Amino acid sequence: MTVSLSPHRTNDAAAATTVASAADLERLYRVLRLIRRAEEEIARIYPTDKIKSPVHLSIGQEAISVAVCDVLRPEDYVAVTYRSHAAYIAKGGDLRAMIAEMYGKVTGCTRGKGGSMHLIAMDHNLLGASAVVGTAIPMAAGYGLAIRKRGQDRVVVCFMGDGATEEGAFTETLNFASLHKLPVLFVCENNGYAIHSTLEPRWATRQLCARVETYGIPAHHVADGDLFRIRDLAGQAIAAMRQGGGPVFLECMTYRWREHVGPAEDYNAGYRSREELLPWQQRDTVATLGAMLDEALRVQIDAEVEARVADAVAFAEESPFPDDHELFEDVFAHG
Amino acid sequence: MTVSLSPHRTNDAAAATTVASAADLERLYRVLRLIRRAEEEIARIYPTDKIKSPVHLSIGQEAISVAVCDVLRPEDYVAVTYRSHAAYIAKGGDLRAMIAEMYGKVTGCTRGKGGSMHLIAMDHNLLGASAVVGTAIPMAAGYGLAIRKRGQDRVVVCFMGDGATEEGAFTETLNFASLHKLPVLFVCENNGYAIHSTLEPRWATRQLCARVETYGIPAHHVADGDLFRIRDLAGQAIAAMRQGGGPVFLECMTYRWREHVGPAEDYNAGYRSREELLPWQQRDTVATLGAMLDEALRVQIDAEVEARVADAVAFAEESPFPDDHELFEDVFAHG
Amino acid sequence: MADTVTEGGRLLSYVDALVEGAAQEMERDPDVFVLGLGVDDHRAIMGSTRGLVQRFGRERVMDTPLSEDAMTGVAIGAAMAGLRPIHVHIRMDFLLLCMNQLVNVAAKARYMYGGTVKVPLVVRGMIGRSWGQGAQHSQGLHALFAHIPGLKVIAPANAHDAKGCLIQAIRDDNPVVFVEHRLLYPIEAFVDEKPFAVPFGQARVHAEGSDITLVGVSHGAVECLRAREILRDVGIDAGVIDPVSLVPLDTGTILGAAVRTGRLLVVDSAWTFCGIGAEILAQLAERTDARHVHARRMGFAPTTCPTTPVLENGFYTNPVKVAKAAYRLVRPDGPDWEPSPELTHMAHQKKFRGPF
Amino acid sequence: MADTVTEGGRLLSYVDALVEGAAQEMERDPDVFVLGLGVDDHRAIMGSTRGLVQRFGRERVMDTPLSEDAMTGVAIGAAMAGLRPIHVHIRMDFLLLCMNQLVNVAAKARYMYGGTVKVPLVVRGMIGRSWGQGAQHSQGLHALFAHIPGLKVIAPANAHDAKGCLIQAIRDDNPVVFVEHRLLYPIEAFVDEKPFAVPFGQARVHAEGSDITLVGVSHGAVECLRAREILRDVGIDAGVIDPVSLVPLDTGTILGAAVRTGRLLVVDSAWTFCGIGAEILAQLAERTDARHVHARRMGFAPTTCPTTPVLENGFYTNPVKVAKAAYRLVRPDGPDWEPSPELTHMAHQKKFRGPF
Ligand SMILES: Cc1ncc(C[n+]2csc(CCOP(=O)(O)OP(=O)(O)O)c2C)c(N)n1
Ligand SMILES: Cc1ncc(C[n+]2csc(CCOP(=O)(O)OP(=O)(O)O)c2C)c(N)n1
Ligand SMILES: [Mg+2]
Ligand SMILES: [Mg+2]
Repeated sequence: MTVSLSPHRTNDAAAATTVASAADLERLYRVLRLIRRAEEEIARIYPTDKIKSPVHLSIGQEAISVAVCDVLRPEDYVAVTYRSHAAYIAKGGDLRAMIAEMYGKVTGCTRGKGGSMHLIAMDHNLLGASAVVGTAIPMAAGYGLAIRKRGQDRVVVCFMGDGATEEGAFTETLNFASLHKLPVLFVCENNGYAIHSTLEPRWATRQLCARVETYGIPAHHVADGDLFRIRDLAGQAIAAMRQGGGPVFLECMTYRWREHVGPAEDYNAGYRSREELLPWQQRDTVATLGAMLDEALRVQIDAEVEARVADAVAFAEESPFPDDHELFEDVFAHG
Repeated sequence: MTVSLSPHRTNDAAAATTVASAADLERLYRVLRLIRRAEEEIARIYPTDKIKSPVHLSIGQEAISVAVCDVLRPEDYVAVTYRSHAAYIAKGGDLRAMIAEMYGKVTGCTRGKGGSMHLIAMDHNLLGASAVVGTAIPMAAGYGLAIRKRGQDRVVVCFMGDGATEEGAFTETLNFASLHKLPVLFVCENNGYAIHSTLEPRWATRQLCARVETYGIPAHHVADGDLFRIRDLAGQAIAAMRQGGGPVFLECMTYRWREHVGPAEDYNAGYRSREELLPWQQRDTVATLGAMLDEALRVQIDAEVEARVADAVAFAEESPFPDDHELFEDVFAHG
Repeated sequence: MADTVTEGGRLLSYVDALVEGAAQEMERDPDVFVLGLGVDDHRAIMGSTRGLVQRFGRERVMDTPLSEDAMTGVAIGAAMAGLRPIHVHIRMDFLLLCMNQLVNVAAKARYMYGGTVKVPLVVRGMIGRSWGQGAQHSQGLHALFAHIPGLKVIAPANAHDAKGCLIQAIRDDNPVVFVEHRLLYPIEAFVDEKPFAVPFGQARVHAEGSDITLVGVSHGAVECLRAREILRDVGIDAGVIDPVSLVPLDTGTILGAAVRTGRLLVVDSAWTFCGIGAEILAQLAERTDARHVHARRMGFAPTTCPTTPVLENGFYTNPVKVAKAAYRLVRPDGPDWEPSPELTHMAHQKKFRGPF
Repeated sequence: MADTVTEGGRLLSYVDALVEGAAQEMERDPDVFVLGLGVDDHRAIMGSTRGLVQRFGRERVMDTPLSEDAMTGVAIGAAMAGLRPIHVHIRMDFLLLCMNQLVNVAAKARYMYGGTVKVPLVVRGMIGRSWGQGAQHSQGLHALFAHIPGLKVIAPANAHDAKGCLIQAIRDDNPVVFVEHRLLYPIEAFVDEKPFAVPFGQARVHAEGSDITLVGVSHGAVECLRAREILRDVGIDAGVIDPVSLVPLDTGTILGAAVRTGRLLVVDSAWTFCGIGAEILAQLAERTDARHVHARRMGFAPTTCPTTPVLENGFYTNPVKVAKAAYRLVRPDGPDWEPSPELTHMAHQKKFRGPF
């Protein structure tokens, strides 16, 4: 089966033909659906105040994480932001540990100490999320440096928002990563907003890819959120890195459907209109891929996903809170 | 009189013809010579330990400061680095106060508190020098913002080294300055070294101008240190800024003849060879402009310069050190 | 030493007092302007810049890129050029990106340039607490700034001081780090409608007490006031002092009270190691007339801040913890005392809900 | 509490001890590497990385761009990935560019990620002094780091400890801020040729004394040792303790000695407000058995650092100032005493010449 999600081409001249097998489709949809439903469930639970910490939902942006993580090996690293549910799940992070973490339970992926903003799954090399914008970018390069020093053929993916590219650490890191040919795929999820600020008061120009290229880093702009296109670009970039190639940059346009932080929509807040959402909602990757599947298969996957989400929520509900002594554990590593 | 110092053109396609009048030549040479001789005198004095603080000589790099400051008005601002003797003098800073400052005397431009690394001359809007690389870049933009907010037609020149462009504050500032069309002329004095490090271990590529242009900032590369070319480019940029134009960037290649810090040459240190110096020394702007002058006039200027330098040194020698109570003055402003 | 906050005005919340102070100064002085990420959006930095962009326009209420380092430098340059910027950070934790500019430039400029420039800059930073702010959105970092000569550090704990100190900070010709606390935002106090300045360097004596002196920094002041009430139940009369200004610090008032009551408990909204409490106790230790004073510090637990509420409770001080520590200082050999746990959380804290 | 530095070895300078410690660890463990601007040049960070690039190559002795913020992040990432980076800064002042990564990430990672990562990172920062370093090349900023849980802060003051602490820092699984002082670089001590680790959290008792306890941090330790000699002239017997490790801090040894001698003088190579001296005196004030102790702090004058030598002299402590302060603590009513001003500067300090 040959699939091209979107008819219009991106900026890149030589775009490869996108081929997805039935197995690809099934696998991709399963992850997409799991992320979407897990986040919708978080949003549903949130008003009960069982989750007493900030959550940044990726609803609408899932395709990017899923596309990129689909071409990774388990030993590859992924660095994320506080908006990390999608990448956490796509990289194989344990859903139970994620929901339990939001509940503040000791079974959470950080034992209740980090919440949604600091997810981590070192068993899948999903690196810890930071709530300070931009901090993970050089950290990702540091992992890249370690890979090179050890002569491994792993890669690092570094997700970031459009806002993060305004931090000095971004360009400092680009320069260093290119200089040392580090195997880092930088992926900017450009949803057009930093909290409620559009690009207007933040970006002098939109020439992000051109800028990145001046560091000697190939850069690709994907305008429409096309999962297969992103997956192709990521796959090519990563294959080259495994052969010793240096960093590559992807700017993937996307749209955040919910409020910046929290469970709700906020099209009444005045800073953006629902019209802006509509084209993105129409080409919603989750629905689109679902529609490509055999109906029975889709229903089956959906049911499995529901069960997994329900299981994770039940696990979180039933898990205990940490004991008081945990407050003083792990300030320092011992050994 | 029509003068073109250098036969070969720079990267820029449409370079204007360079015209310098006799008066221009005389004025420019006077400043160049004063800087050169003042610094040579500092180097001569240094081994006596009368100057007990680090000095970063600009010998060999003077033309850039002189060219740019020549097109400025007194009310325009100039932001500098710790390597600021040239710009300080070119912007009109008091030579006595500069030498006295190096001597640690209370008559110094910072009353003996800043030394060579923190020169300032607010009576000429020569902004205070910082010894932390890159810090003055956003400060310059802040002055630019104040100019815009007040509707003035002043401009700010911001000198920086090649190393400074590696700091995140540089790109952060470019973005902000372009976004708000601030009247700032950024001038990178690219001498190829940060202390003893070449560009090799520091720059992924040499595409600095191309990078700056992705912020919507016109950028020009001047490869040969041609004073008139720099003066033209600066003049054009500044004229546009006075009409509301935004920032412009100049990358001026140059060469530091002496050691990074201190009075000596260091071609025996191993990190660079004297061969590298030779082409720069051959087209030395001070000598070249001197040779263009009527011999008698040059001799007269040279004598005047010697007198001024001798006067400044004598002033520094004779000036008193600050009183002890000065230690506690000016930690805070009162009022 | 300043009077307690009872005179005139009408009830106003801390957050509205911040808005009013800024607005009145912007009205008075066209050189005052506000910058920071999101200062002009509908959330208005949790309300603390509410309405400013509507009144003064985007030129004077400027949204910025996420470039804290350079934006601090820009603000410093603008201040040196004669403007009076108020740089706003929705969390104090982000000031860690501004340290180079604040410490290496703003704090030192006047001195190292021999008195030829001034830097009239206000940097507002909010301490986050509650709703799982976690490791990176909860820090009280005022001690880092207080350590550096050339910076003033102010931490108002009530609406009156929030307005008066903000006005004073704006008028001050020096860089002022202005420490806010988001749990204080909804709390009301009587605030004069007219512009007024609260002078720096004067601690506010909220209550005299004969048995112990409680010194509360930022939200700590509110906890001390509640602790004072709790302590009354066991017949302990606690005085409460809010330093308000940490640099300059009104040691005279604070240590004078400690010497009189013979006991001193400092409650900070920050870690204690090398903190403001350490400074106060060290100054106490250096005094020859204070040998009789029993002293203690409280603050954040010496750990990173966790998100889960059960551990957060252990991380933070609260009125009951403060009261118990004070009780123990006053009655080292007294029987154990357990105030009602219901007193632990204050109304404004219980009301607080996310999502941020 | 550790022994004094007299056992075995041969005389080695502080700077050579730093080189030896790093080289031996790099030999032992291929994961150890050095990065920083100029670590591989002929000046070799004032000699402290001398020869490393020749021995271990550019892969393990990496020059870097001037990008302190990102390079810190890179080092943190590399450390999390299992390497053991030593990030070198020729001046501690530049660490202000690294605060976000060090405080928001390195210090917190292990905790906020529930113990699933570690950050075995060493950050070397040198305090500049003499030859007009001025405002931005002279700061001792260890208190800023000591304030933050999750960072270890070490400040060795002799060659033995320089080597042993650097080795310990490299082997430590946590981020360690390693504070050096350039005036200490040429000073020699007996240092074992074999690799050895100086455990953290143990103060070094250089000399017992019956009249007063002098505690010197970094270069302050050397000043205290000289002050001890000067004080002998007036019959005062001063003990000298070097905390070596500021976090963890060996309060037991320090305060125990203070309680025994009844007088405590802390001499820091930094500002005192909210500094290490404040912490030590605060812990003293909190002890119930220390009421008899007379205590004082010294350190940088509460100003920005000036460049001219006449004002620099006022800015810094020196052995004579320390001795005089100690004398006054021991003999509050004694006659004025003026040690020979020649004792003010130490040989290593007088010898120091620029240009940097
Ligand atoms: C250094 C820093 N500055 C400011 C903030 C406050 N903040 C939290 S999220 C956010 C928006 C970042 O936008 P972007 O990088 O585009 O990511 P998005 O939220 O759109 O996914 C901001 C400014 C922060 N967390 N860290
Ligand atoms: C932030 C910072 N990092 C490192 C240093 C140490 N340092 C002093 S001068 C210098 C070289 C800067 O090179 P460049 O900007 O090219 O200026 P140049 O000296 O060549 O004029 C360095 C790295 C510093 N002063 N500040
Ligand atoms: Mg965004
Ligand atoms: Mg250079």
